[in-house]
Amino acid sequence: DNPKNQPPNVPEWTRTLGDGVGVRAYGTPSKFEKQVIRRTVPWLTATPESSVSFTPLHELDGIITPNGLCFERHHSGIAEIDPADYRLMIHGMVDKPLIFTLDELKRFPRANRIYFLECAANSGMEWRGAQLNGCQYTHGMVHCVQYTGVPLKTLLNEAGLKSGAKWIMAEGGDAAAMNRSIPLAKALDDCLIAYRMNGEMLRPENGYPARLVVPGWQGNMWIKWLRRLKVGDQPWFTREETSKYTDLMENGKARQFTWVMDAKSIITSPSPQAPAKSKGLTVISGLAWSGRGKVVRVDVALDGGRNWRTARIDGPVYDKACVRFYYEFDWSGEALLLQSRAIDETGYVQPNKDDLRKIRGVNSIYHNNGIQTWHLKPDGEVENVEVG
Amino acid sequence: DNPKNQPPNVPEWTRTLGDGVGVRAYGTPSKFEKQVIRRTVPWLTATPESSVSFTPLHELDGIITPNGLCFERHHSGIAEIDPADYRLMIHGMVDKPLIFTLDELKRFPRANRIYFLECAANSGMEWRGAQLNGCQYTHGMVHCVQYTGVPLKTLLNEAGLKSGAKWIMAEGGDAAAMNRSIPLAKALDDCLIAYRMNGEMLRPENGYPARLVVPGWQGNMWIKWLRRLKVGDQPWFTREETSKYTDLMENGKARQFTWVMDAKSIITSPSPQAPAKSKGLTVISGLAWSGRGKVVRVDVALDGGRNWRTARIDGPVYDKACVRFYYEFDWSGEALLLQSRAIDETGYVQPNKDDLRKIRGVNSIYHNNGIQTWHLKPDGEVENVEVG
Amino acid sequence: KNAPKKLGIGQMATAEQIAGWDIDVRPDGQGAPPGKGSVKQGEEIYMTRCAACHGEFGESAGRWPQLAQGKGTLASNDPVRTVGSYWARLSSLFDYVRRAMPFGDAQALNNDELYAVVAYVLNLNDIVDDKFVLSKETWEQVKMPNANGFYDDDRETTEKAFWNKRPCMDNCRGPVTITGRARAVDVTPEDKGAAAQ
Amino acid sequence: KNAPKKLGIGQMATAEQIAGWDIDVRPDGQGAPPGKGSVKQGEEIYMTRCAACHGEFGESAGRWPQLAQGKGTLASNDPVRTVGSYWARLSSLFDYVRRAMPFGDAQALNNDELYAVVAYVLNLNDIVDDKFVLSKETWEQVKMPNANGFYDDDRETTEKAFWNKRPCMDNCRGPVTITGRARAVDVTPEDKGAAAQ
Ligand code: HEC
Ligand code: HEC
Ligand SMILES: [Ca+2]
Ligand SMILES: [Ca+2]
Ligand SMILES: [Ca+2]
Ligand SMILES: [Ca+2]
Ligand SMILES: [Ca+2]
Ligand SMILES: [Ca+2]
Ligand SMILES: [Co+2]
Ligand SMILES: [Co+2]
Repeated sequence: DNPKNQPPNVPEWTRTLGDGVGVRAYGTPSKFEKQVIRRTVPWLTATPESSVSFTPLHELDGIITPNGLCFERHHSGIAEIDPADYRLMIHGMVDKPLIFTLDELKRFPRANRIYFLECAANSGMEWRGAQLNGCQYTHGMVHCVQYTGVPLKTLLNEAGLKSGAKWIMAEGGDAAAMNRSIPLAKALDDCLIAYRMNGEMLRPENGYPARLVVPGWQGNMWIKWLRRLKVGDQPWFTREETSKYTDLMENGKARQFTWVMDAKSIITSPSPQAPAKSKGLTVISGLAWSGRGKVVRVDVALDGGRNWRTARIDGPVYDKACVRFYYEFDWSGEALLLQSRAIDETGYVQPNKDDLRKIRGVNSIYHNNGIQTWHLKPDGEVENVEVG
Repeated sequence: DNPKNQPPNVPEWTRTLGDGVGVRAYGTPSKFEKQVIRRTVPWLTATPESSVSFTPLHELDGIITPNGLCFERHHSGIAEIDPADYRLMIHGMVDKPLIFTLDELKRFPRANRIYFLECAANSGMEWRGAQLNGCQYTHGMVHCVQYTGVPLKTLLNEAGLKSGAKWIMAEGGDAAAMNRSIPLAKALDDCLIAYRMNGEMLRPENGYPARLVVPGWQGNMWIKWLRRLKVGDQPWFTREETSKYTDLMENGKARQFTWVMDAKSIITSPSPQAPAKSKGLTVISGLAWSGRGKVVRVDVALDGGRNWRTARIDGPVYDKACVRFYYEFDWSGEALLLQSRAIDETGYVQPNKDDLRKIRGVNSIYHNNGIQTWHLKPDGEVENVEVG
Repeated sequence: KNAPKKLGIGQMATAEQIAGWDIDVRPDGQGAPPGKGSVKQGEEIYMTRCAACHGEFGESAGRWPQLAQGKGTLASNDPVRTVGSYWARLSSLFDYVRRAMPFGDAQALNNDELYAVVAYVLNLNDIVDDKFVLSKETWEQVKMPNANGFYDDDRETTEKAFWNKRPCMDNCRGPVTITGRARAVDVTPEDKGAAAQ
Repeated sequence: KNAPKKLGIGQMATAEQIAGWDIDVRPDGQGAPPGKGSVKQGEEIYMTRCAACHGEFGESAGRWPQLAQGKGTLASNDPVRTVGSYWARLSSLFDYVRRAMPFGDAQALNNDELYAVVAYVLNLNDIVDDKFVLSKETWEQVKMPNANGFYDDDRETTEKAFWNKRPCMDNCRGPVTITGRARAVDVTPEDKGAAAQ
């Protein structure tokens, strides 16, 4: 740091003019915040086009994820779609097959909803034990934004569903044309076709110009760059819901259609990438969410789960959206084992990893919502640890 | 457009790989959305360092303004503060004068709140009649984000207020060291010292690393780059609350301390910069807010105010935050005079401009919350008009 | 039906437009295009267009996905999920290759090439013999080894215990010991972030 | 007082640290630094450091703000709000110049220069005579012409009518005519945006 810019001195920035208005037509973060970026784990996949980049949860607070930091999970890279050529096709068991332009989607009555999106593979690497030393990597495949779009049921009504229709296949315009089957009941419930996130048009890496929103369900179903909805009477069993996104149990059999995301939480600070900087009053800050509805409570433990205290949820609480929780305590510098557990409106309590392993084994890759333990050391460093 | 990329053809982006993950470490909007930027009105001020750049409201929806598009209103340009040297000083009528580093501010219990910020001069140019042809210019000095920070009352308690304390002066670290007086009651009510907006650290042009949040009150009081809070027993009558931000009435006398922002609304689409693109079902989308609390209703007129219909508010409704409203109607192409009027929880009804002029004259610059009229023409073009 | 009024927005999709995009194939073969391809023809396509990544025998080259082998490993500590060991239906393979492979040159194969290369991948997994010719007609003959390997999500029964009305708050367990540490595994990318400075 | 417990975060500010930043001056002169400056000395500083923008007589150069004249215009159609015509207190002028002027070289003037240049701006507005020397001692002698020109926000009384329990919904007014059009004024920046393409 530079004492010349500290009291009693008049700092440089208080003496001379800064950039005028409009110099930054579309603003970017401060040059002092260069470290707040999405990061990848190169060894995780064969190629960046089919891979993941993680949201820096340890650098964020509140419940809204800035658009530029929403995690990426692509299968053939970003489809850079020209909105003038974008088309959405609805056909199959409908009275009248339709094609919509983006402008036509924007003519329908709109809805604004705040939802979390979590990839089912989030925390997948942690099944076998503490692997990655930072919540960006252990939990960074989750984000939460406000979507603006048209309810899927409105478009299905426009095409007219034939009796006997029971399933929808949604397909993306990327070079994997990624597709998933969605039960009609969910499609007619709260699914949206969103073209905005946090007010502006979707970002290319999040599905520009339109994506599916399937509140509370696996991120893989929220088809990006949505190009086609086919109505049918049986599931397609696409590669993404048979080879992938099926949960292999210890006995060699696999669960399929494990759509809903179980209640989950993570302490984002202190955490390995956000060490505790001083003793005394210390704020534990974290994020919680559930695919089954609202998070109603989050408990925090400082001793690896022997004793729990209820944390303070601060800010908005929405159905299938993230909530922010805090637990302030007076840290005297002793080593601690920090944990959080979310409880949702259905009464589901986030389990610890051993409870999950006893039922599912360690090969199911997906749906690891086990309690995360951070080992806070006297020097403030924090490490991802497994406890027994 | 390019039919080669439209059905039945397989578009280029559905055949070849796009950018991999991590290529965009901090994402930016699609290259097809280059027109969604802050814009300035060069003739409005002598120099960009003391000027305004407007939020493109016509290009946004929902209630959250993306950080990069929040309007700028500076007096000496952006203060580019090094967070390591940032200091906040609290002194004056306190038991113990204190200095906080940014890290120390982050150690206090936090709050997350969604608030609008409107510059009191918003729509100022429209007092004398329809001047600027676009809601970006007529209403673009308003934004709405989720703030994370420490309640001001918490810091004041830390310093200990002396009895007799009645006012706080807040001062910025910019090269105008812009300062305003704030009554203690408001300071102890819902004011925050925020260091985050929409989850990430404040942007330089919005006060990085910390700013004052004065919910529902003039944007000018939300001191950016906050460096000093002085506790006193009388107002300072700074230049910003005497030469500026005082409302000159017709009789030559001026109202002072006109802190609270009256209920206000604006139809953002259709609007001059977002013309109606087709007949038939047309969505009127708009934004409404009030400094006196929650917006409870927004009415829309298609005939310049002869007949009103209640619009649909969709999405979150928060104290002193923006709400999004919609009115869908079947446009047969006839010329219309679109208007919206907000009603807040105190029963205040947004007046039309003539009502305001009758009481205040046309010289008060600030607090123009008069009803805006857009003339929608048969070809879909929209113009800012004055009606009588 | 009292379905809400239609708003009349959007254009009718022509049969030709639909045909250009309607590439999905479902388990019973509905949607599979006309055409056919033998294992032998598939081998040639596979060697030129697939083997570089998936390995000559589907054993994976480098870190690209493995397509064959892995039978009998699903209950082991190191299950290998391949077309032969894990996939339950022929349609999932055909539908996927048709839309996504070769990686980076999607939808470049014609229908006959698709049938052939899919036949070859099946053959690599000993699901069809060397003489097999895949087409809509022979679709039903293909029996995937792990056809019965899946069951619908049963968490609401098998994990009923997680709906716990009164989760323990105090003295919930004995002493806690650390049994594993991420730093020991040391696979976290060098964090150019704050903590690393 | 049952004020919440103090958390003990933050360092005590030393008198020296406070003095370096404590530049505010309030109406009764509290906060004004030691020092003095005459109109004559102020003229010299003003001509070299201020006139380029505010005009030799405070009449404004180019589009920079006007500092003088405008007396008697506040109730006109074109009110000119300057230090002399509008500002109610000497402290607002002193406090502002001390923190913000010259524009782009803030807090560069020393205390004597501040007193002098402020005296000169007052003189430009005929508020003090040419011999005047401004200091803490002569502070009270300065009478601002528009000292009684302001009153506290009274919207809750004068605009009571806007709190209207039953706003009109139907047939609320006669025919509506357009009385002004932004395009006619034509001052909107060429919109490089969508509508302009
Ligand atoms: C340039 C490398 C490359 C080439 C060439 C390639 N693939 Fe792939 N293949 C991949 C990648 C990468 C994936 C995984 C994609 C993902 O997970 O999103 C994949 C996945 C697959 C899968 C699914 C594997 C699973 O377990 O889910 C099959 C089947 C497949 N490829 C078959 C083929 C066929 C057939 C060809 C030739 C026609 C081919 N591939 C050519 C890279 C390649
Ligand atoms: C480079 C141009 C420039 C110079 C030199 C300059 N000023 Fe200014 N002055 C400005 C601008 C621009 C503003 C308006 C700032 C704002 O509104 O944020 C201003 C505002 C003022 C105001 C407030 C006017 C009002 O009505 O609110 C006063 C008083 C003032 N200047 C005095 C001075 C004095 C005294 C000096 C020399 C010591 C000086 N100025 C030098 C550009 C200049
Ligand atoms: Ca996904
Ligand atoms: Ca780290
Ligand atoms: Ca302002
Ligand atoms: Ca325009
Ligand atoms: Ca190609
Ligand atoms: Ca200088
Ligand atoms: Co996923
Ligand atoms: Co303002």
